[in-house]
Amino acid sequence: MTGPVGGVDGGPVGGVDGPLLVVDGLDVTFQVGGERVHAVRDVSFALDRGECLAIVGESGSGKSVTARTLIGLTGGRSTVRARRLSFDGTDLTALTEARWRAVRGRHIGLVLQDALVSLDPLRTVGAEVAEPLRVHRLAARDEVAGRVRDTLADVGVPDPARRARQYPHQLSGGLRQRALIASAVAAGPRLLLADEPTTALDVTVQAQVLDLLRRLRQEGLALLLISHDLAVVAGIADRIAVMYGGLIVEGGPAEQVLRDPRHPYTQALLAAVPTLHTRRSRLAVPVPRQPGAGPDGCPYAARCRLADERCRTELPPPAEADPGHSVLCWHPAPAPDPSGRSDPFRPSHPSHPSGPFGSAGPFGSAEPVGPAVLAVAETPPLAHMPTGSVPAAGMPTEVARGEVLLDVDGLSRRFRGPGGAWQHAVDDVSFQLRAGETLGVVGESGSGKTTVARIVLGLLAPDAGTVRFAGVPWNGDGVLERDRRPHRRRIQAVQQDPLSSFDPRYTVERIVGEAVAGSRRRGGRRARRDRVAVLLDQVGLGANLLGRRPRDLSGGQRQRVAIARALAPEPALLVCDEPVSALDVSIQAQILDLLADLQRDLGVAMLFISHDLAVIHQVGDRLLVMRDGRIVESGELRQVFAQPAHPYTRELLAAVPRPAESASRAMAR
Amino acid sequence: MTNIDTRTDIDAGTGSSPETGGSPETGSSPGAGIDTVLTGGARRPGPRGWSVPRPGVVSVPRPGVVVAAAVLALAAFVAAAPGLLTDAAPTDIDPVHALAGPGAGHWFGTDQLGRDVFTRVVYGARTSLLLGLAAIGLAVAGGVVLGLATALGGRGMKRILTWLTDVTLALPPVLLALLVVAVLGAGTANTVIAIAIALIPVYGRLVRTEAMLVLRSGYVEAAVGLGLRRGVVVARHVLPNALGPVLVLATVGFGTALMYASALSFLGLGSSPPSPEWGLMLSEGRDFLQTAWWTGVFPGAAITGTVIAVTVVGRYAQARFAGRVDWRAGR
Amino acid sequence: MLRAVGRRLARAGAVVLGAATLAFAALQLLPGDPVAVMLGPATTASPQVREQIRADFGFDEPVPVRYLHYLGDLVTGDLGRSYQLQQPVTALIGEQLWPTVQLVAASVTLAVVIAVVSAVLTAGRRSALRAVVTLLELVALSTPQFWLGIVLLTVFSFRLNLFPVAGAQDLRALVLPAVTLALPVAGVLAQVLREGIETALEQPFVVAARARGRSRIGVRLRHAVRHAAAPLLTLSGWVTGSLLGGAVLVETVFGRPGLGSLVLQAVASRDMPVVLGVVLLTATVVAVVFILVDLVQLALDPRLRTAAAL
Amino acid sequence: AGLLLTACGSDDDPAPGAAGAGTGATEKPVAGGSVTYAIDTEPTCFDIHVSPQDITAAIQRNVFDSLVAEDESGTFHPWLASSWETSPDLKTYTFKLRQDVTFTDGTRFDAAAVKANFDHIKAPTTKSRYAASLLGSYTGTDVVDQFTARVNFAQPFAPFLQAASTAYLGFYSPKTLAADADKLCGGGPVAVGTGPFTFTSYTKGQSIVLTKNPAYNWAPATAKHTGAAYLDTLTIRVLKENSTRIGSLTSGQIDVAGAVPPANVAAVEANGRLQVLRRDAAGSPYSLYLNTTLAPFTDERVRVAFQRGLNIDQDVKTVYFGQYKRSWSPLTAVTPSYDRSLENSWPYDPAKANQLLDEAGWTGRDSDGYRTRDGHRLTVAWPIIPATIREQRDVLGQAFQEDLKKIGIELTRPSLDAGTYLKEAYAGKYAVLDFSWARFEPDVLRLFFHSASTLAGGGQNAAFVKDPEVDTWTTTGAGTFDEKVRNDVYARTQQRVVRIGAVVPVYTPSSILAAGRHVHGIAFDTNAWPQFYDAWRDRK
Ligand SMILES: Nc1ncnc2c1ncn2[C@@H]1O[C@H](COP(=O)(O)OP(=O)(O)OP(=O)(O)O)[C@@H](O)[C@H]1O
Ligand SMILES: Nc1ncnc2c1ncn2[C@@H]1O[C@H](COP(=O)(O)OP(=O)(O)OP(=O)(O)O)[C@@H](O)[C@H]1O
Ligand SMILES: [Mg+2]
Ligand SMILES: [Mg+2]
Ligand code: NI
Repeated sequence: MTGPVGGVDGGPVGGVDGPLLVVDGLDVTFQVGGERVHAVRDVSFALDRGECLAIVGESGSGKSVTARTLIGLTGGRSTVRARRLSFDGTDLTALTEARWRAVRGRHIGLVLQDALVSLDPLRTVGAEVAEPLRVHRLAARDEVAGRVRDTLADVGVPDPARRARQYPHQLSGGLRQRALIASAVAAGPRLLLADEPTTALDVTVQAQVLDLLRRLRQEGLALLLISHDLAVVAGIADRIAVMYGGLIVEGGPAEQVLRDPRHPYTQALLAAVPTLHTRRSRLAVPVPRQPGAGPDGCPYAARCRLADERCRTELPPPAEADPGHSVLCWHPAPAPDPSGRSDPFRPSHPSHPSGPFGSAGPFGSAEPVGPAVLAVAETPPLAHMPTGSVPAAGMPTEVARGEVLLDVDGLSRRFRGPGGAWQHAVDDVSFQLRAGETLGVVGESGSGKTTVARIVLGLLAPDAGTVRFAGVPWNGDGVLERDRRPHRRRIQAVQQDPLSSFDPRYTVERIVGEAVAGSRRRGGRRARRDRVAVLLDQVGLGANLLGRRPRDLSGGQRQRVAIARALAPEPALLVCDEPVSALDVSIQAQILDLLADLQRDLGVAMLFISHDLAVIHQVGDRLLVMRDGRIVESGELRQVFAQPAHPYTRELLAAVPRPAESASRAMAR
Repeated sequence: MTNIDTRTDIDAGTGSSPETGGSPETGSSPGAGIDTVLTGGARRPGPRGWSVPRPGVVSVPRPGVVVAAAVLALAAFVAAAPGLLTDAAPTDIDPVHALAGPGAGHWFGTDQLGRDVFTRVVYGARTSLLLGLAAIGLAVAGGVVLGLATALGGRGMKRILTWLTDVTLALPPVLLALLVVAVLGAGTANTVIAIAIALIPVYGRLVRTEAMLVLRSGYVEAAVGLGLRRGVVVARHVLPNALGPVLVLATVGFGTALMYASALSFLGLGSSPPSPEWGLMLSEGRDFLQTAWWTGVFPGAAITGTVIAVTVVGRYAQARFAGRVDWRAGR
Repeated sequence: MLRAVGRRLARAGAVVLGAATLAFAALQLLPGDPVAVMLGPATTASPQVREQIRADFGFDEPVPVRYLHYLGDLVTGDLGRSYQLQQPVTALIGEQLWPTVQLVAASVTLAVVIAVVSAVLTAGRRSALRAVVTLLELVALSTPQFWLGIVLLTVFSFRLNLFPVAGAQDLRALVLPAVTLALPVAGVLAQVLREGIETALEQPFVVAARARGRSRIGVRLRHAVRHAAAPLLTLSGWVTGSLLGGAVLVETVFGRPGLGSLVLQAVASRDMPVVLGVVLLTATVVAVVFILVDLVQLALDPRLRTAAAL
Repeated sequence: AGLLLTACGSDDDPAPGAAGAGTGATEKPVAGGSVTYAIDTEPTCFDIHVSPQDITAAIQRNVFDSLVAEDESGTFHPWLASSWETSPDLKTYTFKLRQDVTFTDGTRFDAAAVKANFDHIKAPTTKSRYAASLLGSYTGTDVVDQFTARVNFAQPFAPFLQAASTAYLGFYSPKTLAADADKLCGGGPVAVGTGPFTFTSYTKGQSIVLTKNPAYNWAPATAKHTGAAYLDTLTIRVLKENSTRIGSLTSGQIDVAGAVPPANVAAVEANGRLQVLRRDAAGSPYSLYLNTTLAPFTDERVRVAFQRGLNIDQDVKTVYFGQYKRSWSPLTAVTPSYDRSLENSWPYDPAKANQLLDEAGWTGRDSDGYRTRDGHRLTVAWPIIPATIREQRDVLGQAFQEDLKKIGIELTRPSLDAGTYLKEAYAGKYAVLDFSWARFEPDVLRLFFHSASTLAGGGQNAAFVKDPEVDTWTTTGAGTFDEKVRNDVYARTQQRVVRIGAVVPVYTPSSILAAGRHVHGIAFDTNAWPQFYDAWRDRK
């Protein structure tokens, strides 16, 4: 067919030489109120047919904007500038709205970041998948249904005919994501822009979607994959571009970037990923706040341990570390030493000076820790992992175990689900937790983890079963809140979303102070204030935050405040419900480190809930695996990881993405 | 849709899908949407990833907000110190100069008894604003009691109060106010009571929704986890946080109250003369629209201007507030 | 589905019963001797006549008995007799219903048309036009309705003689009252609709649709408008209420017959059975509107269907 | 009668009784066509035997005839009765009826019909709120023969002829009374009378349509012509809003507007296409009644000070744009036995008022400028029922408040609902009450000032006057036809109640009508109600 875009339609496939997509010097700014937001700065990359380029970087680094610019939907009050922006030989910058429309969906597909809301809830899945076919008139009216079914089947949606008639909300997250991908590829585009296609999904589902993308790529689809998670892209990307502050700070072949990160940010990012191999080792490299960079400086300067004056005022020129591996840094790490091991910090930079916490604080150690990923590059695959992995220096392997602190027996709790039927959220759950011990709980969404936590916290009464805490009845069996109240302070919680757990009107001081107030250390306002300051210090926050309100804190700071509050009453048990899943990897790493430190120092027991095995692996002593409200497996953490007994556990383990694996695979090539 | 009324109606128990940005309320009870009307609907931020900072979320451009705030400030000033703007008394009659047109001596002209319309509008600000404030204050106070009782009460109490709210919400406020006036009789005090009663269920519902949200929030759980008593939790966290959005909405409701008051005055059931009250003046002036337009036009402009200003400022405040309250819903 | 309807009907029934009780309670709260009130200050009725009236209206029965009588009568559709007009309330309401229905129907249509046109034309554009339209909407909903009516009347009827002043003779006489009643409602609807469209246009699925090649207009028509309809629907109850309430004012200004003038006259002469009848009718109408809105919403939004099976 | 009245005319109208339109006197009336007449109040009940409303009687006057007709001078003329006799004790009235009168349903009008109607009025089940009181101590009607009816009373009852001339004592067809008595309040075709028009239809809130009774041939001598009415139809529209009513008239959408607000009279007069018709109401003018039993009005000096401290002349002129006349007596000037000597006998005199108050001991002043005595402020309360305000009496009240402030009296106006008002005001809890009462008959003085005519008992003695002489005078007046005696006792009564400060007559309500110049022959009857029997319109 002859379309409006020369070179895109009509021409023989691959008839145009050169890469499918060329982005050169892309610059996007937004006008927000009176301010200009420079979202994307001088970004350049190219993508070949059938190739997969992954863009990684933390929240707000400009990944999505880049993707949307490539499909002409930058949106808002944006200004897009580029030296070159071409797709299959067509200059995208010159396209009119009408010609853009012919490209969208037909030649370039976009899978939006938020899969769960990217399908129109009022239209059937089939209608959405059919939309590109209808808009581009690619199928006759009576063929559409068939094509939709085929496409859905292609992306691995079982029973496609029925699914097509359903509405998005009737589909599970994974199916919805597939349907969204189906709608993006239905018209047979040659480039797919996939913006965080797996973020909201359970690990097992995530693995399936990644498989799907891998397959599509094998079928010749070029893929621009966006993620904030290196582990996700590791197994699929040919090349990786790391974005920070709108810039591509490092880019190159996947295995090279993963193995030999040259940019400090990439290094930090890699170091922060908890994997199944980093147990009890320090994840994050603590970096004191530094003065931010000027508008022309390196945006990472504020967080960079290597930053100097030049970094703050001047943007480094693009440099090739290796052929095809570019890095944007005044202080790039050198090429890896021939042994294949690397410690990028030691040779080229002096060790970091003491942070503001002093050497006594949990982060005081200036001892640099090599990125764990690199260290485990040669570690044998998981199944063969020896029972004792090498702990980082100074970390106790074991915490002394004490009495049974928490005794949970036969808990059940039902809720009325949609449709009015009663569903078991928790079904006959029993376990014990000893003083000073960390019990990890994993399971996918809806498996009842939070419900267990709420029952343990005494916020929800079980339908059956009992909870005993330190030997006294705590919940179930007609225990009243009145009886519980005096002991409440001994069990504290750290929630997934710290912001929502703070009264928005309270300052940090009042938030933590409220927890202090009733404690035995009753005293004057001053005493309380001092105690709050000590607590903040304990979690690595300065007293300068006392007067702040939660909204004015960063995510990591908020979680620390939450932890400080939970520690204030000196609890014997800390219940952490997904305390890190809302955080960026690097911050997540800091919090995990902090929790590990605290537990070591204070000997507090923890019930640690996560859907992320890698995270649990990082902190847990023992492990419960939950599914559909039941405990399907439990045991010593290492035992379970080494020899998962239940098929579901095995499935979970197999689905965990491993950046190191792909790196090693790439090397083996 | 506004933040408030799209939240799942708790008692209806029919959860809307959590992942949607603007899923409609289900099992809506009578009165759903009244909040929207009061607020005019400030925008909720989109779901994660698209919540772009947009300062101009109000449907009124910023200069409008400034002008509106200035108008309000003026009205408040005038109400506080009418004597500064005019020497005359609002009830001084001067039959010789009755119905004189606007001019140097009388900026807004004079009315049927020769009273200076400007002076009356100025003094009317106090009566009208106080009337509006009293009505909305009563409505909010009643709403807080009703809403908190509904949110905190036991199952039976909850049922009964919800039902009562439903019943009153099923009656149009004007009709409800008329009914109250029919029982109590007309007059300024009764106007206030009538308007308050007509609005109490609206605010009651609002407070209930807010209180339920706060009750389910992480920080109330945290407070409970600290072993605080229920009363302490309610006083420290639930009430202050539930009140915020309600107070913001009350600004807009203030305008509504003024309008209802003038409607009652028009129907001859409002405040009693000779107190200068805008609605009353407007309604007295309507017979002179053809012969002495100034007797009605100026009080009318005062009402419209104040209500617009209050609405604009209230909505702006609400939009500013929206960001604050949004995450309290736990999203 | 049937269960959903049943539940809603039960809830509406409870609301109507509540309104009836409320109304009855209001009747009992009236200060003064009901017979004296009924006769008014300007009468020379003799004591026998007063006794007769007392007996006729059952004022001498104890309150609980009267309440039961009242409920019993309600069940049979008997709303009692007007004190002043000495006619069955049902008959009075019956004959006043039609003009109000006409007026309200015309206003709803007008309001929706104005709102849709204004919202669709100005949604999502930060233009001068949008600012002006928004301001006009604000003025419409911030001006006392009776005043709006009188001004429209003066301009279009007295001055320009375009429309007949008053009454309900023909369709032309309906124009000005309907406009007066519709304008404030249209203002609110337009703002909510615009809000809805703008919110919907910001939703990811809209971007997703555009990424599939849909045009701007296509996205508005195929996706945004349906979403914007939902918040509009939740307003239906308010719209019904405010139109019925506004009818009181508009009918007075334009000298139209209808429930509004009926209830106003009844309030002024404290003809409580009539007031109660209208109150009850309104509550019923609003309750029914809510059922309908709920059901329409169910039909419109598949997400609610699963939930509604509750 | 009473509060809900709409009343009438002005003395500078040269053609009393039949205020012919414009140059109409010289033109020859044409039959046919229709006229639309807008009124401001909708009758709550159309049953003349039940309703006390003026508007009901004013409308129904066109549909129902009376036994006798009264002219401007108070002389009675035959109407449905061709002649009558009164027994010397004034307890029995014997009427000879016309024999050619039929109701519009074909029933003949006869003595039985008279009896049926009067009995119906008196029956408690009718729940008459006014007509029954017009029948006084009625004991029954004897049907002497088919066309002779004898009406009997227990007490001497001089005002009966006047009562019999009002529409309230008009006649329904006996058939109607037998079949549809309970439907009469609703108006419409069930209301069958003998009048020049038939009640064709009634749409509540909108219009009342009357059509010509072609068989009508028994007009009284007070009418301008005989035979059927000229107009084919008379449509009466209810337009409550003043501006709407006047606007409709000026824009030509209606032909006649009633209750023209004084503010609009000048504009209507200036309009070449329009004419203004007016007539002062008879009976008791709009007056304030001062509660003689409640402090501080127990002191006559305070009452009189109140009376003299009101600048009534100016206030009435301002509020009513000179359209309503101020009153000097508790009877209006057009009412028989009006005492002209009262005019200008108690002018505005703040000096005198101040002096009286000083004498009464109210010598102190408080910070607001009001007088005090023993630390108590001189304050009087005048309740207001907002829903029943009309003719801008609230505005007039505001002017009064200002007047009294000048002499140091505080006049408060508590807002009451009707129930409380009736309960408390009637129990004498308020100092000032206000009423007007339209009736072409000085007997209203008995209603207002006889000690037995208590508010609670259906009377109107709002000043709580207990004066044996007043009682005697008013009883005497009601018991005689002797004009001299009547004039004498009524003049004494008027002077007495004004002198003791029981009443402050304020203004004479006036029925002001505006009509297009194409409408002619609209007449006012003695109650100041416009009559359309003689009305006609130019044909194009
Ligand atoms: N329409 C817009 N108007 C104004 N600013 C915008 C707009 N879209 C994005 N931005 C800004 O551009 C920057 C980059 O945003 P982008 O969405 O590309 O980040 P991201 O890397 O995708 O982050 P995430 O991982 O959270 O999705 C952010 O600072 C964001 O606030
Ligand atoms: N208050 C509630 N009302 C109704 N159903 C509930 C309620 N709380 C939990 N559920 C249901 O119980 C089941 C278990 O929920 P729970 O929150 O414990 O899961 P989870 O493992 O914490 O999941 P996630 O990883 O998504 O947080 C889910 O199906 C959930 O829908
Ligand atoms: Mg993004
Ligand atoms: Mg959970
Ligand atoms: Ni009267």
